[in-house]
Amino acid sequence: MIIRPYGDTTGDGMVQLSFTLPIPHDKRAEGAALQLAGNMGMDPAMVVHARQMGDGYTFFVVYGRVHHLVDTDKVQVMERDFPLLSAKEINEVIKRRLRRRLTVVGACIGTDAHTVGIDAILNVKGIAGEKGLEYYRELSVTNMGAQVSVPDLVETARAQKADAVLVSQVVTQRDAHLLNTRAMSAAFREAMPAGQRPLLIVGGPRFDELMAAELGVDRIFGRGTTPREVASYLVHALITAKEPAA
Amino acid sequence: MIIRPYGDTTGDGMVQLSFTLPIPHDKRAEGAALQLAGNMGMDPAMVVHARQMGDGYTFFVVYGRVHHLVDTDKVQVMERDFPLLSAKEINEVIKRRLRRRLTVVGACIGTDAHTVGIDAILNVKGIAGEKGLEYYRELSVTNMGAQVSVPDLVETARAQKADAVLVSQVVTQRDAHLLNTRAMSAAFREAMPAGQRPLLIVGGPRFDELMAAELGVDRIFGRGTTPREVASYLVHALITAKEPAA
Amino acid sequence: MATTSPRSRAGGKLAGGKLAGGKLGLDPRVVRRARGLAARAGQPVVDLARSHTTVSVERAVLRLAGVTGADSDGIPWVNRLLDAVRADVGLGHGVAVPVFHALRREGLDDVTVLAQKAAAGAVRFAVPQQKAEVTAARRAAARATRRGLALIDRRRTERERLIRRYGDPAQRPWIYLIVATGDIHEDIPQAQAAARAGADVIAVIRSTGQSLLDYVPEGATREGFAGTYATQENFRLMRAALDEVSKELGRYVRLTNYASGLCMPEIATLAGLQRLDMMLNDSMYGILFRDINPIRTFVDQRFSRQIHARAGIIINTGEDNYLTTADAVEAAHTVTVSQLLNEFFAHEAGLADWQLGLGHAFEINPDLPDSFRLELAHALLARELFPDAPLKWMPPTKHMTGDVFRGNLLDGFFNLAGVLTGQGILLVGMMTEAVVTPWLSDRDIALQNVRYVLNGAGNLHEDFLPGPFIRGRANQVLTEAVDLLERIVDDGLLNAIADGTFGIMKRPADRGKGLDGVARQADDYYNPVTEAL
Amino acid sequence: MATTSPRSRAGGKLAGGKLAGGKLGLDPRVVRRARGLAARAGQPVVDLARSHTTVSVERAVLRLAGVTGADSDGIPWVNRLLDAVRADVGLGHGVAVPVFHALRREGLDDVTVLAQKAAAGAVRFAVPQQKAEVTAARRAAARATRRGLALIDRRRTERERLIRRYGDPAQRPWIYLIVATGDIHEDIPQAQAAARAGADVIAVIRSTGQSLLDYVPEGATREGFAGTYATQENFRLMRAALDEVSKELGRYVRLTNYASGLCMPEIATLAGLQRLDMMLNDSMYGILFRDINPIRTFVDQRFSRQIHARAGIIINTGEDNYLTTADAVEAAHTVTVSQLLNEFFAHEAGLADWQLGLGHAFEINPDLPDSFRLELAHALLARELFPDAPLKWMPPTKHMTGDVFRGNLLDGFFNLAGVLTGQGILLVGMMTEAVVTPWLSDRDIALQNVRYVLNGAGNLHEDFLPGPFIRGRANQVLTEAVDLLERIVDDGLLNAIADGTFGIMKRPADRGKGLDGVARQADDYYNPVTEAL
Ligand code: B12
Ligand code: B12
Ligand SMILES: Cc1ncc(COP(=O)(O)O)c(C=O)c1O
Ligand SMILES: Cc1ncc(COP(=O)(O)O)c(C=O)c1O
Repeated sequence: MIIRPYGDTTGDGMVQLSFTLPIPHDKRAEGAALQLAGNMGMDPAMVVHARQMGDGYTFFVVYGRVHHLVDTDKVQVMERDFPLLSAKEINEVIKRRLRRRLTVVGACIGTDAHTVGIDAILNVKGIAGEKGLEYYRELSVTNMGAQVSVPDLVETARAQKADAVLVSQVVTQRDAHLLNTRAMSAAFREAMPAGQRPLLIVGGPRFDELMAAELGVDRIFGRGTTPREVASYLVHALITAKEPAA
Repeated sequence: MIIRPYGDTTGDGMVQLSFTLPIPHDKRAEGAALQLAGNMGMDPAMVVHARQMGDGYTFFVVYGRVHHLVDTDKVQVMERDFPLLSAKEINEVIKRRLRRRLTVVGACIGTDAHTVGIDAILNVKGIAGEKGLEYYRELSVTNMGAQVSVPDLVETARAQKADAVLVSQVVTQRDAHLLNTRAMSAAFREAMPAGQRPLLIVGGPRFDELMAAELGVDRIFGRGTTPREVASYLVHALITAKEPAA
Repeated sequence: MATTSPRSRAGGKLAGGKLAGGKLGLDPRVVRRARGLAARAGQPVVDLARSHTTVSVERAVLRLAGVTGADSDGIPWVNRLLDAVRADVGLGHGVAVPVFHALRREGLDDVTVLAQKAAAGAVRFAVPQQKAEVTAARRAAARATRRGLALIDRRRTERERLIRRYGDPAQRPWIYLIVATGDIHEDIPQAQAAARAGADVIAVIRSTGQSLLDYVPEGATREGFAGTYATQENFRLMRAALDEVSKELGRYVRLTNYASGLCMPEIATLAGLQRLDMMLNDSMYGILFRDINPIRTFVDQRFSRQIHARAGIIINTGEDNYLTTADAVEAAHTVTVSQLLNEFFAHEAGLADWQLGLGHAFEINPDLPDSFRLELAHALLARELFPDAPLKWMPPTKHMTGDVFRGNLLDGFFNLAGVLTGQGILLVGMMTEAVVTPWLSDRDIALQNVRYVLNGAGNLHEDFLPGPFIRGRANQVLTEAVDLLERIVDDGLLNAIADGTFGIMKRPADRGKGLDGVARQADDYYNPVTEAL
Repeated sequence: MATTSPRSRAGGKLAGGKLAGGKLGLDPRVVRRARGLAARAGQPVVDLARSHTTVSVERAVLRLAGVTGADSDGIPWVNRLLDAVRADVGLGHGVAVPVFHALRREGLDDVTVLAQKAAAGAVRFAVPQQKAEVTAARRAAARATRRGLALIDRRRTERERLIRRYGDPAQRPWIYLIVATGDIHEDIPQAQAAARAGADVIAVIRSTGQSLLDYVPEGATREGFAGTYATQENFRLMRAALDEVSKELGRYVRLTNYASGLCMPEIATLAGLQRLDMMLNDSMYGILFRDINPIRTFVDQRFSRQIHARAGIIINTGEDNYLTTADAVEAAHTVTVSQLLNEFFAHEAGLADWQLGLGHAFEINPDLPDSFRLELAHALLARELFPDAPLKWMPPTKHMTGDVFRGNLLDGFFNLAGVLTGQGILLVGMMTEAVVTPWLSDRDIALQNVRYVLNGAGNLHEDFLPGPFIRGRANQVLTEAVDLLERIVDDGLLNAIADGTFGIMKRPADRGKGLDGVARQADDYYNPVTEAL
């Protein structure tokens, strides 16, 4: 389906844009703002607000119509390619098919100290009304907390014979989350042969879920993930997908 | 000079964008939003907020980097191509060079009833600390007010032997301002031979000042115009530019 | 939804100035004096209205008498008929008698058919000579218009029934939203979406041109500028669409339009016939902001308010508009004066206090020190002067800019002022006020804003006790209002209007649009509708 | 600028709870009881702090004694020297005596040169046996550190002089802005721009990693993540840049950094030496949010606060952080308890009330009914419990989302709560809180927001008289705080921390980072700095 942005009439293509340019405010600056809006495909574009900040910067608000079409059939997304199971079902599958508890090690690595996200996934408390992984009878969870170094993580994963390693990254300034994730996956590749390597999962509010391969991990979870999604994925990736039920 | 948008570091190219797509909210919708941002040149782009409205629309806020460069030398603007004179100078030029009062007729045409803008230019009260054209000794001003029909305007201009006609258009929905301006300039072209035709000026907060030719008028004034700019332009266009001082 | 918290319901009432004495400690004698002066200033204008009629008043009578539809050029039959009558006998006698006399003479029973014949030049009109003929014509006219009024009465009971069934909004203020696409078929889904998102009242604003049309367009329309034409069919379509959502939401969603411009009386009538719930209907807006002749306006005004009274419609007045052309601090007292005049005219026309959505607005320059507290002083003054009126609280517009982030902030403080001062109807402000007519997303963001404020601070009025600054300012405005009223009583309201007292717009009584549609009532003037009201 | 309106100045004071009894009608006996309990809960920890030392405390002593610079790997000479001393004689005696004993023995007069030799393994350290040698070493150490403290004293008088010359901000609350580019050379222009735009206090937040470094980096740095490294040179550069704008603006612009993490005592010292004006310095933040060992933290804590007291630096505590991991309503009383503990520890370390920027925050879920009034209750409770402390009011963060329009609205109500409750220091919230570290434009929009609220509603506290709901809530929180304090007195603070009492973070006393840097003081422990403080 082909669609366009909607202001107040179907197909009007209206959008709002704001940005700062590193120049003082004058007519030319507004022209420069319109040039940028034009490059972005806005036509007509109106500078509806311009305000100089300090002596070398100007903030602009621009409204206008974009002519780009959006083709919803060409959209690339990380669809959920596994069934969403209930806690009960998850425990059962593990019990019946794995015949031992599934071991998970979680941590917030690097110098990132944001634990709320990983805790929401791991701790019993959970989030959005869903209990965290610790609550699942058949899951054995180790939450290493925040500011965990990659070597410590690898060690613990090895010691615990982790089936899966869950890593959180919230700070994204200067691509910290990407650097840390790459370092982590590299360390695991180095430390363990393909066969024994645990499933590598990262999550955080600013990840692009399509980058898993690029970052050398098995899966990425983004904004608003819930524990049940993660648990369902674990069961899928580690059990049902591997050897389809007899 | 080549510049880029500035978030918090020179050259980072960061911008904020918001729009609505006529589809319900789900992962695909967020993908569609990213597709649009991509088409606009944002890469990477992050959907930082998505909210469904009713059952068929979703509002998005997107942050990200654009790679477009802005070339400030290529900026197209309506530079002020005339000297900004003081009230005193303006009166003098008219007195000395025109040797009669300069006649101006102003109105807000069509069904537009927004008079504050044209009044700010014409009435003594003025705006931004500047007195309006009525205050200039050597200007004779007729302010016809709002909702003036084009024929009435042409008639009055003829009767007053107007040197210039000032028209305001504030309502822009469905391009009302463009339609009305074109109708107005056409009427004057029809009613009067090139020689006798008054100078045609339109103004309003949402005009693109570069469209004068296209709309068949001599000049367009936009957001935040002040009376002195207009008076200076009148003197320039009707006197100094015509026959350079002896 | 947040706004249904019972506390905030109570809140609305509580802040309704019901507290003995109120929070401002206004002097009851000064308040009484202000009302007295407003009555004296308004009475001459009422007399004027009682002794004149207008083309639109008479066309409204014809509509109530059953004339419907339009000719092939879209000119309503009421216009064609009225013009014919006027050509033959003038307006002064009223149309009722000549028309129903002709109807009998022509042996017709359908007034619309008569209109069509008249338009074809096939009918001549006269004021009958014999007393009997006059009486007969009057009786016939009265019978016909009674049917029209009966329909309005039915609509009113219908509304009362639906409100009993679906219920009123849980909270005060009621949340009032504007749609303005220009196309009734885009308006409808947007209005329904707005209602689902929490709107209690939907207003369809009109195309820029309509107020100066001396006829009411017919049918469903799709080509308005910055608003949608007010037509009987558009009214019907939108009311039906809102009845649908009212049912779905279990909350009666009200519909608003504009009884304003040259056809004020007819539009008021159509609103009554299609069960609109509120109408913008100001005694001076048309004069000041549409350059409509003052006398024309006051005559139309009175008739339309009599209809609104009968139809159980809540009117909204337009004092907010003055503050877009005049300064909100300097002109604060003109708002108060106008509210007092609107109240007087409304009562005189038979409207009850619960029907008076007196307007005012959050238009003080936000850069002014203590601007927010000044807003509170002004808003609370209105609240305590009119404790039983569902005041209409209008958002910032004049000082809104293209800075939409700042815009949303100002709207939040506007909402807060509304709940702190117990306003009755809150017109939701849009962050894009200075940019475009509202987008779908603007409305959603604005409603979130309202919901946050009502839910999080809806009861803050319990903790709001005006100090000397606010009390002083409110009393000062009241004093200035009294002074101004005294001057108006001396000079006369029409002269005050001519001098630019309101909104700095100078409007002499002998100028402005639509004066030619006014006529002095002859001694035998007869209007079956006003008789009945 | 708006915020300079004299009225709002008065305002700040007025709302400072100075009104006899205050607006909440708190029971003075309950308040006294709460303070008494906090003292009893805190005392054992103070005793712990007095009987232990840490590597960072000792390094701070060396810095005051004149050790400067770092080796080619960027490891400061204080670290190299301390490690050498510790290897030879341990920490328990303190570094002062062994170091100055060695200095004399080596016939050196520059401690940094001694450090370099020690690092090269060319010096052995011992605790002298003869009383005379000890006394000599102690004297030498005292003389050296006195020079360091004298420099801190000079900086303090310098600050006082500049404040006299340029003046303090005209209004309360002071406007506090964060810069966080990670690059000191981007930070500087942004900080100056922010000051010109109205900021009274600039905070340079630190790179995510720094708190766990057991040394203080050297020199100007450009590579921090989400913050800029705290180094003596960065301090100097930024303070100089702000002195420049202070002069330009005729308003002394304060500089803030973080005395927190493993090097808390040293950073406090460097702050004193470079005339920083405020330091984030909480008694528990490092424990809870950086997993630093509790004992290490409490020892470092006390020393750094003694330095801050001497340097005339205002500390900011971190209660706001608890509300990002715990619920702001459920955990409201833990904030109060923490504030009381921070007050006790601060007083014990010699800080005066005017130096206590006790923290709290606007973190209640905005969807909660009456959320805004609950915020007012909590904020006013803090205000009235600590009438003479310049409370630090922190903006919404946890419930901020990518909806930046809503974000700016929430920040506006946060600002309003700040002026209604007379907060002393207002950390300006950013609409992009949930998205990025602040952009230049975010800061500008945020400052406009603050200016609007302070200017338009800065005196609204005059009209704010809490009703039963707010008073009830404040008293309830106080009662819960007293109950919790009683439990803490019984179980001991360390156990309470281990049980996750604060911010739901469980931190046992025998775990966490930096424990190995703690040592019990020997009987002959000597610290010339603490002696002097
Ligand atoms: C709470 C908070 C803190 C707390 C953290 C307490 C704690 N123990 O976690 C405190 C106050 C300590 C803090 C400190 C700092 N913070 Co902080 N903080 C936040 C805040 C307000 C909320 C984050 C949060 O808890 N979100 C709620 C959780 C539930 O959401 P989530 O993290 O996205 O997690 C969900 C999904 O992402 C996913 N997920 C996340 N991880 C994982 C992992 C796996 C395996 C899976 C499957 C899923 C998953 O599932 C979760 C549930 O749905 C944000 C701003 C905001 N509103 O987002 C800033 C923010 C994240 N902080 C920020 C910064 C810069 C800092 C500091 C570095 C500032 C400084 N220099 O001092 C410090 C230092 C911290 C450090 N060393 O890392 C920035 C990051 C900027 C950026 N994009 O890089 C933000 C965005 C604020 C800002 N605009 O500046 N912070
Ligand atoms: C005041 C106002 C009104 C007042 C007008 C009173 C009056 N007598 O003028 C009232 C309340 C009557 C009104 C009514 C309506 N309004 Co109105 N109104 C505004 C408002 C709030 C401010 C406009 C204003 O006065 N600006 C101040 C002046 C000084 O600025 P300015 O007009 O831009 O003029 C400056 C420059 O543009 C330039 N300039 C302007 N004209 C000229 C002419 C010349 C020759 C020159 C040289 C320069 C020049 O110089 C001026 C000084 O710097 C705007 C919203 C906003 N904040 O902008 C909405 C707005 C303009 N109104 C709007 C609408 C839709 C209406 C209505 C049609 C709504 C309705 N359907 O009922 C009605 C009907 C009016 C009609 N028939 O036209 C919309 C227009 C949307 C659009 N872009 O198409 C706006 C933007 C609000 C909105 N977002 O919906 N309105
Ligand atoms: C009281 C009142 N009447 C009428 C209108 C709209 O007028 P019209 O549709 O007649 O232009 C307004 C506009 O805001 C108003 O406030
Ligand atoms: C009290 C306190 N200390 C320190 C910090 C920053 O800690 P660090 O730079 O040590 O990570 C914060 C962060 O907000 C804080 O609130």
